[in-house]
Amino acid sequence: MKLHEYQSKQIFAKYGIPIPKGRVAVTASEARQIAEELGGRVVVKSQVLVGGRGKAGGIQLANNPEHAEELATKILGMEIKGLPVRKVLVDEAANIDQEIYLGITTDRAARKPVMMASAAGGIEIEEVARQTPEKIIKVHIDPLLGLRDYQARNIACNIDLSRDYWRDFGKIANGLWNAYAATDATLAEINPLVTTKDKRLIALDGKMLVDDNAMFRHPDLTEMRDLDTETRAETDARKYGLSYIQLEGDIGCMVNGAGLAMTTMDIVKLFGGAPANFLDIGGGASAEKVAAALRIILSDPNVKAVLFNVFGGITRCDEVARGVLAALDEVRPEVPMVVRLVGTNAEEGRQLLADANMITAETLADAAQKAIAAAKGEAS
Amino acid sequence: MKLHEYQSKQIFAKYGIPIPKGRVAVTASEARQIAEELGGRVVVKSQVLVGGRGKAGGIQLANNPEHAEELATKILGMEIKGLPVRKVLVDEAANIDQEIYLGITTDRAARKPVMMASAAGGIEIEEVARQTPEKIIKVHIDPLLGLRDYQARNIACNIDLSRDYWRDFGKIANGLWNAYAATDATLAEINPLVTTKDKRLIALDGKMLVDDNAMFRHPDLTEMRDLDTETRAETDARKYGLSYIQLEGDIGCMVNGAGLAMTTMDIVKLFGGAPANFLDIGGGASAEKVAAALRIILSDPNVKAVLFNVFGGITRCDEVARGVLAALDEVRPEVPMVVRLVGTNAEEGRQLLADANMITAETLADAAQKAIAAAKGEAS
Amino acid sequence: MSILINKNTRLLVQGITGNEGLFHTSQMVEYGTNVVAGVTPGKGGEWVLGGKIPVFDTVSIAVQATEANASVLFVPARFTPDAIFEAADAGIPLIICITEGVPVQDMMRVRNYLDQKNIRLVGPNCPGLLTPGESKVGIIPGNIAIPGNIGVVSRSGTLTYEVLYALKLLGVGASTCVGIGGDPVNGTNFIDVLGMFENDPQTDKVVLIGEIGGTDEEKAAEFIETRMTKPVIAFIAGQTAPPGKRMGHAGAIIEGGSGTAADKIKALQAAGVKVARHPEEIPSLLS
Amino acid sequence: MSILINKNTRLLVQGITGNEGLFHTSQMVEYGTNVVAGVTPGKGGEWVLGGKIPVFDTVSIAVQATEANASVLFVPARFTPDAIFEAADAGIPLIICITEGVPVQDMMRVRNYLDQKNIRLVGPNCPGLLTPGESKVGIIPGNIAIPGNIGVVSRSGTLTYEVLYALKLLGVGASTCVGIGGDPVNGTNFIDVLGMFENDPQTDKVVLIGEIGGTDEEKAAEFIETRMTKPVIAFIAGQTAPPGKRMGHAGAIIEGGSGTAADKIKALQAAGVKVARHPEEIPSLLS
Repeated sequence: MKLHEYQSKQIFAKYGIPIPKGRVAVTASEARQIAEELGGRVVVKSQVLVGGRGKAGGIQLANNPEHAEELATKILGMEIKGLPVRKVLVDEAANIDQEIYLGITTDRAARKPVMMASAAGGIEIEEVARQTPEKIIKVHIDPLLGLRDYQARNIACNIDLSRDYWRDFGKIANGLWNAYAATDATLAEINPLVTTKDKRLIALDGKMLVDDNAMFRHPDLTEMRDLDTETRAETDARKYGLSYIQLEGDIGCMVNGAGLAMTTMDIVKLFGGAPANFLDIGGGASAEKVAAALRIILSDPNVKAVLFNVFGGITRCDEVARGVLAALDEVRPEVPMVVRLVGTNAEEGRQLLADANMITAETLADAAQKAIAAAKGEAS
Repeated sequence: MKLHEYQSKQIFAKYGIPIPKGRVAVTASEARQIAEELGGRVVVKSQVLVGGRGKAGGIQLANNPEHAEELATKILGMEIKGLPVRKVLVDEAANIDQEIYLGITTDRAARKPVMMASAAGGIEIEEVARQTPEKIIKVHIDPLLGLRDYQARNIACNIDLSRDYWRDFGKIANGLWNAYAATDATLAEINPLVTTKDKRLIALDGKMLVDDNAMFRHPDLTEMRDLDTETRAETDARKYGLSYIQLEGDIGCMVNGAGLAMTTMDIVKLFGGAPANFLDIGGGASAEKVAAALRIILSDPNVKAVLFNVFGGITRCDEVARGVLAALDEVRPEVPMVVRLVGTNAEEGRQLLADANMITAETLADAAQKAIAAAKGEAS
Repeated sequence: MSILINKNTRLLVQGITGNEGLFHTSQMVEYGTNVVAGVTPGKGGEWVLGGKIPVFDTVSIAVQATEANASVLFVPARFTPDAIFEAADAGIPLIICITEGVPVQDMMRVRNYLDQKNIRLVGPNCPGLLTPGESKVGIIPGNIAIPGNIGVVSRSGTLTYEVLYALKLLGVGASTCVGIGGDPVNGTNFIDVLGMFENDPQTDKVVLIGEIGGTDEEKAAEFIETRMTKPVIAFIAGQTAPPGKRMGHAGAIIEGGSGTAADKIKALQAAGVKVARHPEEIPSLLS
Repeated sequence: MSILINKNTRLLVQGITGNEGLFHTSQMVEYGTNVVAGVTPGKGGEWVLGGKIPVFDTVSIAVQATEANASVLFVPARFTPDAIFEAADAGIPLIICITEGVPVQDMMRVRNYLDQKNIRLVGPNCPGLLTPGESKVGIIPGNIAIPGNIGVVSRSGTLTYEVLYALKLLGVGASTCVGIGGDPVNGTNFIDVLGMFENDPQTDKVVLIGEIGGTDEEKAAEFIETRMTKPVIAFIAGQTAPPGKRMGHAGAIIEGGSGTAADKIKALQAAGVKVARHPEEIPSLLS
């Protein structure tokens, strides 16, 4: 789950990381009021869960409260990469000296958290990583010991941070580690962490991703989820524990297992079709879950045929078939359906679907080709 | 540092361990008032930092507030193993079913914390450990992972605790681990942990030892130190970072290093003398520290001679000599002194003491024999 | 011969009394796996599957009573780390974790601990192991594979079944099939299993099934090139996945522009591995 | 020959700019120890001892610059665990910790971590190492020992000096003297050092200096009986210590009635070890 900048910075502040004074506004007049409270120049920042806000004009500097209101009006009317801006963060403007990057994420290969830092912080950090990877300092953290003071010192040293800042940098690095560990984050990033003309270190921008699998121990984070940025179908999918991503094609896919779901999409493409979505019904899918999945697929008007591909392991084919029948009863789809059931209780499953007027297939290749033909309106 | 029962139980409660309702009283009328508030039968328990309170009559059951006042009067007038009782804990009485022992301490050999438990809890637990060690369950705790739920379950299983209590026992075991870890304890012990007739688990008595070396991160625990139970000399010694234990003999010993201090005592005894104390001036002793040490030794009226034995490593002999001279200036002792200085800057140290009319010795055996002779009033 | 499990495997099932645990235990027993015990805290003393398998409160007691030498986990994700520690502490050298949804920070701690103890974990979020005709540990349907000389290793679940089934339809069998799971941090990776297959006399060729995300396939390619003599055939899922989109598996996130299917296929082909365009093409590449 | 340190030891001093660090560094340099660098965070770029020894901000940079292969710590107790982790992480295989007063729970975590990395820690709360005539690491006064064939290992500090001095007065020299420190949890114990002395060609006999508390001496007795061919002479301090009283060393607490001097002496004598009544008696037992 992605957190907004303002949410991430609130968490940082809780762990002792200095952030600019500021608050979130949902209207332009609120933005003006916040700017008045803060005094001086402020930054008006769109809060959307996507990168490149600055380039899109979603982050702007205001000289006074009137200006802040004007900018907020503009920004609250924007869409950035398809996402409507519903909130702006109004922060006091900092007098920036140097921009540093500081982040923690999971290094899969090392199976450890890794803290990364660079003196070349700011919006071009990914470019820095590509072109001059030696400018990114990486320090692995023992997951049982946590970040140690000497590691923060090593980083401060290696990014040539002035000694005056070492103590504060150590506290910030330690705070970031604590924020990462305490929230089950998969990413916790300050970019930029700035030094100011008056010799302070401040986390100007922040980003956190938290582990969906760990939500059971973070009810406070669950409440932070921004439903506004999800499509109705995605929200429905999450409710039923389904993974759903809408794509551009016309063949709706319902598959159990992410790997097989991707393979099903790949093979549809390989034989000349276009998948309308990725949908993994997961393990142990109940009838209710399968019905929901079918409704979600059919909510996409582009879908011209549906391909069910289920290989029964945890999920038993009879359960899947019952789910399909229940969904058919309810949804009464008008597009053709191609079904392939293999594995545990497959025969029971096939028997249940036998009378439901569905196109069946034995192999995966066969199923893909039949679905493509069906989408084109060709008889199978 | 030892904590009182009531202090240990307050810490336990902070970590979710159920303790009886109750409070500390310093007067008998307070004890009566607490008993009135609690209602029903109460236990009046002397709070002294020594074992065997029960056998000494320092723990008694009161049937009503009047009785509690009467018992408190008696107990507050007691001395237990030489320690005056200045506080009593008045706890509601429990309806005990079973008495369990549960404790955590450091297993030096394994270099890990060890949780120990026994179904045969109560005052005879050390007897149980000696006679039927198989009745004590021991589980080592990984210092980086902490106590795991399965380990608490293994313990509950192995002490044949009824399944009804497993969940609560798990919470208590986990709370005890957290209390131990969070306070830098070297011992955290619940004895007895009782099951009651109404099916609850309660920590009836508790004991904690915390690591003196870790006090820098526990200002709250430092405040818990009970100065009443220390002699004046012991308090002074602690203030100057000295280890001092008063004994029965007549030869005051001032030595640097615990091992050498014990050896000095041993050799005094070996040659027929009796050491008056153990005193380790520690490493890097300043003049001020040595002067304090000398004052402390001379505050014991039994001391008839003082043996200084310093082998200079961290502690430089000239520093020690300066400390001795400063102390002599101030204290002007009337008992003879035998001095042996060897090691770093020994010559400078000896030169400083040369004019101070002190008996000197080359070997340890020689020093001990001269000190014994001096204590007997024999000329050296 | 085979790797990891065989007829001598004495299996313990942690979480045996849950729905999934019970269902798959019955499937494993039916297949012929020697399931010697189950563990569910608080249910020690019961028997499941018509009195055939005893249930214990703790792994420690179960191991003492039955000499189990492998454990498979069907416990809820939030209790999984503890269940793994419990099995490791009771001296079980092979732990197979089927459970999905274990937090990644938990897994980092678990893996760090197990590495110290030299204990092999397969999974989490994996379908388990199948040595056809001998032993099935986990949830791979037993009837989709036959004994043979092909080693199969996969990051995916149901996709693996596709491959085993496609092989079976052509009369080709497997020595052992290992589902290593698709989570970002897991117990066993491709090169661990490739090394075992290289040393297994029964295995003549290996099928590797990868997917987008991470760099495990790239590392496998390097291992195959420098350390393996046996031929390897591969398939990589996710060629049509849009970059940066999350595909349900944490392991399927494309990280910083690397780890795409194209990258992986290129690395494998450079190491001399034949890469199938779709799973049903694999059998033809094996001959 | 010798154990742990010799002429090739390239020593780093952590906490070199503090009073104790500077004083003892000058003593070590004077003795001939090859002190190649110091570390004090925030003081990198300075030089100490009249410009002879460079100071670095981190151990990592110091090791890169000077190829130090051992580190001695004179850092305050609260920073000691971090300093040990830093040295270990920078790849230093031998760490000698002089600092006293390190909390025991910190040391359990440190020791647990170092054991995973196979790094040798001596101490904390120890006087360090002395290989007479070659290298001195720590605070043992250099002038109290001469080179020879006696290995000395001790839990105590100043008591060790007594023994070295008593040997020197009789013209008897030491191969290496190892002060392991008296803390309840430390890096190196008696049997580690006894094993090294057994394998060291220069060492012909060993002197072991123990004290009350713990069971390290009892374990040493068992090791001597079963694994050692060289004669061992011992002394145990604390024969007159009242039971249960704390004697300044955490290591000197008598635990649950065991660990008394009498117990230890008995165990050692049963293993064929001659036990001296006082330190100055040791030389006579060596001949």
